[in-house]
Amino acid sequence: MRVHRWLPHFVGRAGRRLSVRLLSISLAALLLAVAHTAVAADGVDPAKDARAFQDYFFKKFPGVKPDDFANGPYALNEDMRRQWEEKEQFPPYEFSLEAGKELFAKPFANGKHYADCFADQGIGIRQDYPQFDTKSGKVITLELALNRCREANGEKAISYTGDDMAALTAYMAFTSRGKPLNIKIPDDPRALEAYEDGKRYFYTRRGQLNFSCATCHVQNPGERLRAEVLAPALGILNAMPIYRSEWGGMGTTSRRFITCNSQVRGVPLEPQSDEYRDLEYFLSYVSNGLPISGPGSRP
Amino acid sequence: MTSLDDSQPVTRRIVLRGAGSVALAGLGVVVLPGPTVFAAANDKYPEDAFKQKDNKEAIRLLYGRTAEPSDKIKLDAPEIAENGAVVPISVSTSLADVTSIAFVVPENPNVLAAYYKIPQGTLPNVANRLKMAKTSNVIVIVESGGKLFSATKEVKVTVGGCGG
Amino acid sequence: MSNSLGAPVRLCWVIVALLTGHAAFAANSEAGFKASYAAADAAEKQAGLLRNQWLVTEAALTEARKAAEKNDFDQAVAAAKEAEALAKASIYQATSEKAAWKNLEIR
Amino acid sequence: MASSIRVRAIANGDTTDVQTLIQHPMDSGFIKNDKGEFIPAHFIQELTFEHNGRTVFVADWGTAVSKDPYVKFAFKGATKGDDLKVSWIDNKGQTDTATFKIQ
Repeated sequence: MRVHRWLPHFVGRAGRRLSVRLLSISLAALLLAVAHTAVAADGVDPAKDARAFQDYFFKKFPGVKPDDFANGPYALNEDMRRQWEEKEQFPPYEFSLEAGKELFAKPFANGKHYADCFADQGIGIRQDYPQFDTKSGKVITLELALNRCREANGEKAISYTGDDMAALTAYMAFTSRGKPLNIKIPDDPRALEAYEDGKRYFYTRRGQLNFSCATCHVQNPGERLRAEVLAPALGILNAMPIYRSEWGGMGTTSRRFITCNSQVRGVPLEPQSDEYRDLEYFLSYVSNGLPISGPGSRP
Repeated sequence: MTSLDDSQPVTRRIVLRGAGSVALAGLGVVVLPGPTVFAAANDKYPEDAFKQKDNKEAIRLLYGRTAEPSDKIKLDAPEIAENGAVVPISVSTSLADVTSIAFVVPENPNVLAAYYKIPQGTLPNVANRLKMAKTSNVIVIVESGGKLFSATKEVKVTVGGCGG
Repeated sequence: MSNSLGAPVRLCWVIVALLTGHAAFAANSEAGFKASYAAADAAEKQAGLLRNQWLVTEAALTEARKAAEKNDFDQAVAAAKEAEALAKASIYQATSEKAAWKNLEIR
Repeated sequence: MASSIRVRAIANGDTTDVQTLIQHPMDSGFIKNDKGEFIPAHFIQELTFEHNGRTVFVADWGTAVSKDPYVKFAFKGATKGDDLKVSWIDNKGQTDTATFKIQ
């Protein structure tokens, strides 16, 4: 009954096998937790977290070069890597990238440009996002910054999950390729809190399937869930935005988070809600040092 | 294209394809005239072959004969497609005088996926990306010196391309 | 330990009781549907405050409304009860995860 | 409107490698939209490459070629700076043509 209620009925044979395994893992984790009851609320140490996070993946996949984690599942599976390399010869995000370049250069009605809203005219700066804004006390993602820029110049915000946002971020990522992710947590208790909230969101189980982000992307990267080879959490945002064959098109970080939530049968939050922004902040911070590889293509 | 026609033996395929167009015209199907480059009668788009549900019938309509397996064809396709919507498949061959290459996916709703005409001076190597509805063999047909050869490889598809 | 593992199992027995119990009763009325739906809706709103609603709960609520529109109150009540049970499970999940998330953390 | 055709044609000695990506939905006619209606088939049927007025490659495609189709081939006889003309026609009679310099 418990299995029936909490687990997918129609994830397919392979999926169910994984789910059952995940269930036993979660039960084991639960037992372990209870054995250690009353875990002290230890102090937040992002730098230590990031080291531990990266070490976990480096040890789990000793054959994978650190920078290669920015290539997601392709770093872990040879057959998929060959399909990807073939696709990269003329990648499917090519059209979006060109559209993004045009959109980025197109002036607003007031004559100003996106470039006027960003450091270095917006070129080669993707690795600095998300940022913590000490004025508002909130995390500012690149997608949010783009819409804030539009609104500051009298333009309507565009959809966080739409093609234009994907194209703009694709172009900005492309101009930043190879630059190591460089997320900063300023000396502000609210920044630490945002980081910690993002971390909690990442590890919290949700949805009817009772999966957390970590269930798939920390405990089981490289495993197949249905046909998909799960991407490692380390470096997962470095490739954003992505062209997904499954979507037959481009998707932003917002779209990816929403899809993840619905895949575990949770009701997704609003794009760029505080939770998603904090999640992006945490997940980016722990991948600091890995190169921007976006735009990416994924199954 | 005319140089190709002069230099290659007239195969039954040309006759058959001509007949196919007549049949289509008879049914009131409008065959688009297209740009002048498609003018030669035997270069018409093989519409009937592309509508076939059965791979043998599609090959028969396209070529009017059957193919025999050849180890001189290298068919490169993934063991497991990362997504059936985009399956990279390529072929190269050491066979001589190649005039066409066709890709057939028997489990797709329409079995003929692509048909490439290879004029003289063009290498018999093609790479493309195909949709696969489900796990299926991929058959490549190479027309060489007026004869047909084939190679086959199975590609497992767990997320279907819902197409083809 | 028995506490942590027992809760979801107990919850499932509640669901069983609700579902089978309902089948044994006579036809449901519109008033019965309204009461069941209100309870389910309240639980789902609470899950919303915890930022942890489930898609299946939403689907069951929709199913309940649709059945009620067709005056199929048996079906409507059954769907509403299921929605309530699912919403409660999601509340349980969100509540227990407030501490349990730490167990998955890489440190 | 930007062209729907992207080409990378690179001469390596006597052989020119050609890669093409075309922006096209390649709807198979077997997929339903959100309303449950079949999206009508809409796909490129013929794609032609010409070098100095000579056809060097013709692709006849059915519904099973992926969205935003890609094809790669190679031919002999061209040199750097030559033109390569690419044109396609789809099942609705829509066409596009573009000319590229071989690099």
